[in-house]
Amino acid sequence: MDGDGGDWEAGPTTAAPDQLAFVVDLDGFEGPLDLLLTLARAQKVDLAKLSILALANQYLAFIEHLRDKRLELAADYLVMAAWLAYLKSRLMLPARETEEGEPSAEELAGLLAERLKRLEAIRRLSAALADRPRLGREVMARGAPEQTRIVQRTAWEASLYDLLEAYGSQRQRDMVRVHFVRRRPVWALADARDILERLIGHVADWAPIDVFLVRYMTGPESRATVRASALAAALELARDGRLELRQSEPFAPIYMRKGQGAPTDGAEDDT
Amino acid sequence: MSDSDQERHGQLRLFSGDRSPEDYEKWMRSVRAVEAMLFASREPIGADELTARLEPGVDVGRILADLRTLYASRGVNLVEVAGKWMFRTAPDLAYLLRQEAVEPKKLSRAALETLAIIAYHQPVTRAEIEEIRGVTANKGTLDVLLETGWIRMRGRRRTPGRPLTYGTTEAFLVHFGLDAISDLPGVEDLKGAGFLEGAIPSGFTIPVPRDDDALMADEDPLTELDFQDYSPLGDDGE
Amino acid sequence: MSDSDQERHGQLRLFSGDRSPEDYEKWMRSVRAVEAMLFASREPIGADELTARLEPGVDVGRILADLRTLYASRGVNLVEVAGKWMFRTAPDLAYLLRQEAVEPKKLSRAALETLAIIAYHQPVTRAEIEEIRGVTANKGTLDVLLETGWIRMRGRRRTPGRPLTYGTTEAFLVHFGLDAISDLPGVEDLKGAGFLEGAIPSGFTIPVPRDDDALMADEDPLTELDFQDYSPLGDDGE
Repeated sequence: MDGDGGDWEAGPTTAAPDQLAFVVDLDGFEGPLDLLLTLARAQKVDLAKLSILALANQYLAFIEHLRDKRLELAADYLVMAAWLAYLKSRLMLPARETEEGEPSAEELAGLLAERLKRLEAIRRLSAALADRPRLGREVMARGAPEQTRIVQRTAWEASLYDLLEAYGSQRQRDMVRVHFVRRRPVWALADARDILERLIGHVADWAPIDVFLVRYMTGPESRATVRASALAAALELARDGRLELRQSEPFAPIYMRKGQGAPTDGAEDDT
Repeated sequence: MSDSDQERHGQLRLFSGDRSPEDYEKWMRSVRAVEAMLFASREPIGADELTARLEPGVDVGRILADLRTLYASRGVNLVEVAGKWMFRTAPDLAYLLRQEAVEPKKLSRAALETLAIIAYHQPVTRAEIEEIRGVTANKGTLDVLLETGWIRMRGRRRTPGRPLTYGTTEAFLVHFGLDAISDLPGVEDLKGAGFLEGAIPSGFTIPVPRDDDALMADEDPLTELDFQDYSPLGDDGE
Repeated sequence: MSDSDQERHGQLRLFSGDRSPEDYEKWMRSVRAVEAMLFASREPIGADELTARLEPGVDVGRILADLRTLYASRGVNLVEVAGKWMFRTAPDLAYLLRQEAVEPKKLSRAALETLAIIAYHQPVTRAEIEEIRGVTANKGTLDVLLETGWIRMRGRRRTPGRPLTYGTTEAFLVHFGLDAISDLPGVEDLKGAGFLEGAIPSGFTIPVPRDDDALMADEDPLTELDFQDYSPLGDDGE
């Protein structure tokens, strides 16, 4: 084909705008092959016994008729006409020696007959195909399909790592909390005074301060605060004369005893 | 089996009877027509609508009744809904048309901690879990854990209030890839893996977990009642 | 009438036989299950898909054959399309079901012919289609056919210009009720007449139409580019 099929594709027919029918000019023929097939059918013979010569004559006459009516003809038809005229002249001439590789007129005619047979066959098949019971036209599928219901199920996810991490940090918190509860509160100065006053009431003679405090120094972490608060409280009590303190040298144990009377100026304590 | 056979024979009878050949043919045509119309329709169809499309003089009620009988034992049943008729798959085959969509969900922090405590300290009561965690157990946490299938109610502690005891299940071992509950790491392992840090106070222990079914000396077995309407946070008397 | 009766008795025999009661029960369960699954679905279902939801060890092929026989005379038939199975209404009842039909756009004769050429000669190029029809292909015809989902671009012919090759799809088989492309009407006749084998005029050397995904020796696969912006009549180099 020469590809100049513009006339054939000029859009849908007005009769059925939705249909994708070719515009059929030439009284409804779909191209020269279709026209030839229709003419061949008019011969009412088996396509195998088709007279290509007669067919060519009919085609050429038909085209002439259209040209007389001054109809614009698609190039395809004219090309086919030219080719058939050539074929006709070859067929009418007595058989001559053909050049090497050039098909004889009979072979060309046979080729054309084959093409017509093929077109006819595919026409028949497309009709047979279209006649099949088609889904949604002649046969119906289930109108109200029952969809597969999706049931949501939760798959819980946790890894052993998550689990151990949760347990570890949980118990770790646990440790910290216990630690917090047992921690000695800082000895408030007032508490230290009260306690010292209460304690030294029992002791008249010099005694190391640590002896008094040992009950309260339960852990290493409380030693510093108890010592610091107790010393500060002791100094206050000594200033008031209610307590006497003694230290023989720096870093030596501090001794204390109950105050012996009026407040002094604190001279006894050299720290 | 014999039931189905009898039913099938019963269906056969529907097709024969003492009707004339002409009636029989007409009946068959109508049965096929109703079958096809019901199958293809997007909505249930009423008897009047069917009648309108059938040959005149067909008793559509009879046809529908016959078809209902015919399909009663099949995978598809003819059912009447709101006065109209439709084919529906047999209710007992619903499972075939169900597809499970699995939605992965992560356990909450609280659930993980609770699970871990149950794993290590089982059999354990809710009160004990709360004591270790230092917070009141959220209502849903034990529910979620029971839903996972990883924990179970073991029994009841023989103490005032008879609280429920919880333990882990085989599914727990499977999910966490443990051969036995005793494979859960101990203090040293936890420390080595960095799950416990810093100085560990003396007296800090992690129990060797056990999940065997045998009840502990202070556990009573669960009663049927516990399973009928369990409410892990409600009825355990805590 | 006696024919129908005999047929029905024949079906009955399907249910009995010399199977053990257990086998019979299992078979009945499977028949119902297959019936329900196929009946519920608008789309064809493959035997493998059915097998996956049945008890293990069930011969689904046997069940499908039994069901096909059972439903052959009914208003709804079990048919095999595109290698899968579906229930559809019996073809002779089309007149009843007009109102269920979504009036499909009618294909023009040209489009039908083109479709037939693609079906019978696949894989086929546009030039080959034009050669058979004797006219240039309408711009829209292949587009329309691609839109129906009945044809697809298969690959590119390994000839100058590398033209696109077309073939039919599974939807084509389903729509036309064909089990396989070799079931196309007239394929045997065509083969007999030598149309599918003859070396007329050129390029037609396909012994039988085939729609499998495997490319022919002279076909190249499509590239991503072909799908991104296909233009069946534009870029195929013809």
